[in-house]
Amino acid sequence: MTGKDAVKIVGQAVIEKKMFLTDLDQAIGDGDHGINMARGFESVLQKTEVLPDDTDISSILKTVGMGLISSVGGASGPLYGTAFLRAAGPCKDKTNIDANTAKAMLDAAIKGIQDRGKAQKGEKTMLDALIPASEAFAEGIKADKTLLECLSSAVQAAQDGVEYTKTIIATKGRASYLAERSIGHQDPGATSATIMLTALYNYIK
Amino acid sequence: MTGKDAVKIVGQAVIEKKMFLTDLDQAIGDGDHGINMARGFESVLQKTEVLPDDTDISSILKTVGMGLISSVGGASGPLYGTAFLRAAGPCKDKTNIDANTAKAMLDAAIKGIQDRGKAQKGEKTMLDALIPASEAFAEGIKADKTLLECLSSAVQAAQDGVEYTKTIIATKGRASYLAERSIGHQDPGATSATIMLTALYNYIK
Amino acid sequence: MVGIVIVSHSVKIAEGVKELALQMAKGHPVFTAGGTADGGIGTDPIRIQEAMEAANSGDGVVVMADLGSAVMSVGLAKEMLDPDLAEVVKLANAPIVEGAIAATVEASMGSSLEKVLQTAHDARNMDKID
Amino acid sequence: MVGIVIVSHSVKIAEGVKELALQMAKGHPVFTAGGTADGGIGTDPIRIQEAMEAANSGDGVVVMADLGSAVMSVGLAKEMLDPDLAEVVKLANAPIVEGAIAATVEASMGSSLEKVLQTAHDARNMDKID
Ligand SMILES: Nc1ncnc2c1ncn2[C@@H]1O[C@H](COP(=O)(O)OP(=O)(O)O)[C@@H](O)[C@H]1O
Ligand SMILES: Nc1ncnc2c1ncn2[C@@H]1O[C@H](COP(=O)(O)OP(=O)(O)O)[C@@H](O)[C@H]1O
Ligand SMILES: [Mg+2]
Ligand SMILES: [Mg+2]
Ligand SMILES: [Mg+2]
Ligand SMILES: [Mg+2]
Repeated sequence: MTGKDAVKIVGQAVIEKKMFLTDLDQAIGDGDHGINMARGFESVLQKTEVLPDDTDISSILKTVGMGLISSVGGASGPLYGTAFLRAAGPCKDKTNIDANTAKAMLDAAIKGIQDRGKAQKGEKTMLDALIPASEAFAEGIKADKTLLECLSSAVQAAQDGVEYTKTIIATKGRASYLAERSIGHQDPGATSATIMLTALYNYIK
Repeated sequence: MTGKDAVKIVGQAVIEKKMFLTDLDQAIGDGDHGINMARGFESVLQKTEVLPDDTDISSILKTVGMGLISSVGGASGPLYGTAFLRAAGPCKDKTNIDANTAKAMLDAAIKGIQDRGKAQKGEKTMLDALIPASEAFAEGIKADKTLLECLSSAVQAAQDGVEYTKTIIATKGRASYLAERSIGHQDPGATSATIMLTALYNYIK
Repeated sequence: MVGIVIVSHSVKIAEGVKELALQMAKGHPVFTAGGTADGGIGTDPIRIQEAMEAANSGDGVVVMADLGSAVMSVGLAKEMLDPDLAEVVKLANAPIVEGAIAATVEASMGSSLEKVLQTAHDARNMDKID
Repeated sequence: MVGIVIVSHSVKIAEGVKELALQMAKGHPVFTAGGTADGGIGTDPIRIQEAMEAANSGDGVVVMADLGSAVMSVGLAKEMLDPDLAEVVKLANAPIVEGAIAATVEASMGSSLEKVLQTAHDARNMDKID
């Protein structure tokens, strides 16, 4: 289990869902989210592949962030790019990630997305998967759960968050142009965030 | 003395001043007023040349207006285009233009420019030549002057108007981007309007 | 559906705005009249008029323009239109890029002429804060 | 002189805005970052950062952006800049075409960063009434 492998698994999961994510974005955006994310992770995987196997997690996350930033092209580029760069902060110099560190990384990522995109919970964005995930993770820590158990609840909360995005109006991002017409559709970014969390969980499990 | 000839004289006068007008527009605009007007009148003269010599003045003016509209490209296109089209109104079915008709034509042209560009006197535009010209023309009529005398005072007033544009700030058109920095420069459009009036006067004289 | 006409001094801007607008509303009737008749920088009332006619499919047209002289060319083009059509061809008092994208998406949802015009106008208030 | 950077999802819009802005302010430092790294529709924080660096000649830079995700890419590009430069690189809260032209003319007159930014912002109020 290395950071490099984790990124590979997460990246491949996103690349596999390219069509699905693009179709979601077709309904309430410009139909490129899957294309953007697949292009981004293909570029990322090329960059991480050549890193030494024992590269520390923080450095890998920075590589992922910069890779996404320089290749995605859509809103998800600066958003996820910032998220990965910021997640690299709390795990700096750590070789083992415990539940508290993982939670701090998730929160740093969320904070980065909010600094970048100025969105709150309930605006039909990736935050509607990630913020509930973080909240569930926190519950897990409070109940003394393991990292894997915490991550499991986080994935469940993210999936619920994706379902919730179907019921609300987009007020940030391109989908906001559709106003009420965005209701009934799940948010592409919330979906890709959940795909990543799920892949990470399956990898660690 | 035909309408066709008058247009030719006026057009040639404008074409001759292509560089001068362009230089003026370089100082407070995008440096194309002479190019625009020369292109416009070259196209107009091609169109009027082929008209029968006895074409009535109203039809000729419509040809001039449409010619400018379809070839000038800058603000002066719709402005002068509308002016000529509207001037064709008061002289419809007239073979001889008396002072009152000429005044009505000038006023129709001014009204057209104002409908199009929403400018008033004092905004550093062609209107700062044309409105004083019309006022001087009206004075002439009141004093029972001949058409030629009225036109002579109108030309003088237009020239004074051009001088006046040097002292004011542009609040319409591209020169308005320069605000106070437009002071000290004469307005290209006021200049071209005066060139046309002057040429017409010299032709009739 | 309300048609959209993009009038810019620059052929590139007109084409670029169209490509961005269509990204969000594929296949919507968006027509451009960019640059002068001979391809230079400026506007061409004749091609604007043609674009207005082409964009109308019965529900009216919203026109986006970039600068003051484009606005004048639009006014003149409308004057040259059939008066019945001129009635339902409306210039948006809105920024060309931001307004065109919002208006095109709105129009593609089947909204009324008034609604599309309002949406374009509301794009004035779009905030850009990094 | 304050430099200008034009950030658009569309290469065509970025180039077109530059050509219109330069018409009124020949030779002014106007840099573009249009489209994605591979020439598609989108934005590229890396090229935005490069444009910001190129546009600065000591008096700061005003950045114009088209849509929300361009704004995010600008924010990120600024974060990647040398902090001293980032201090004087300002995103205008203004429409891209109308603001860029007004700002470029203002900058070409030697105005301050604040004045250029204000002029760009004021372009929000530009009326287009035919
Ligand atoms: N301001 C924002 N804050 C957080 N997430 C956002 C914001 N704007 C957009 N998003 C997310 O980005 C996703 C769209 O990404 P993508 O399609 O790649 O970019 P674009 O909209 O530029 O084409 C949306 O589904 C949403 O989750
Ligand atoms: N709103 C307006 N009303 C009247 N005249 C105007 C207006 N705007 C511009 N003009 C005139 O147009 C002239 C500039 O014409 P020109 O350079 O051919 O067009 P552009 O400004 O589009 O390049 C100005 O000098 C001014 O006299
Ligand atoms: Mg998208
Ligand atoms: Mg996109
Ligand atoms: Mg000019
Ligand atoms: Mg011009």
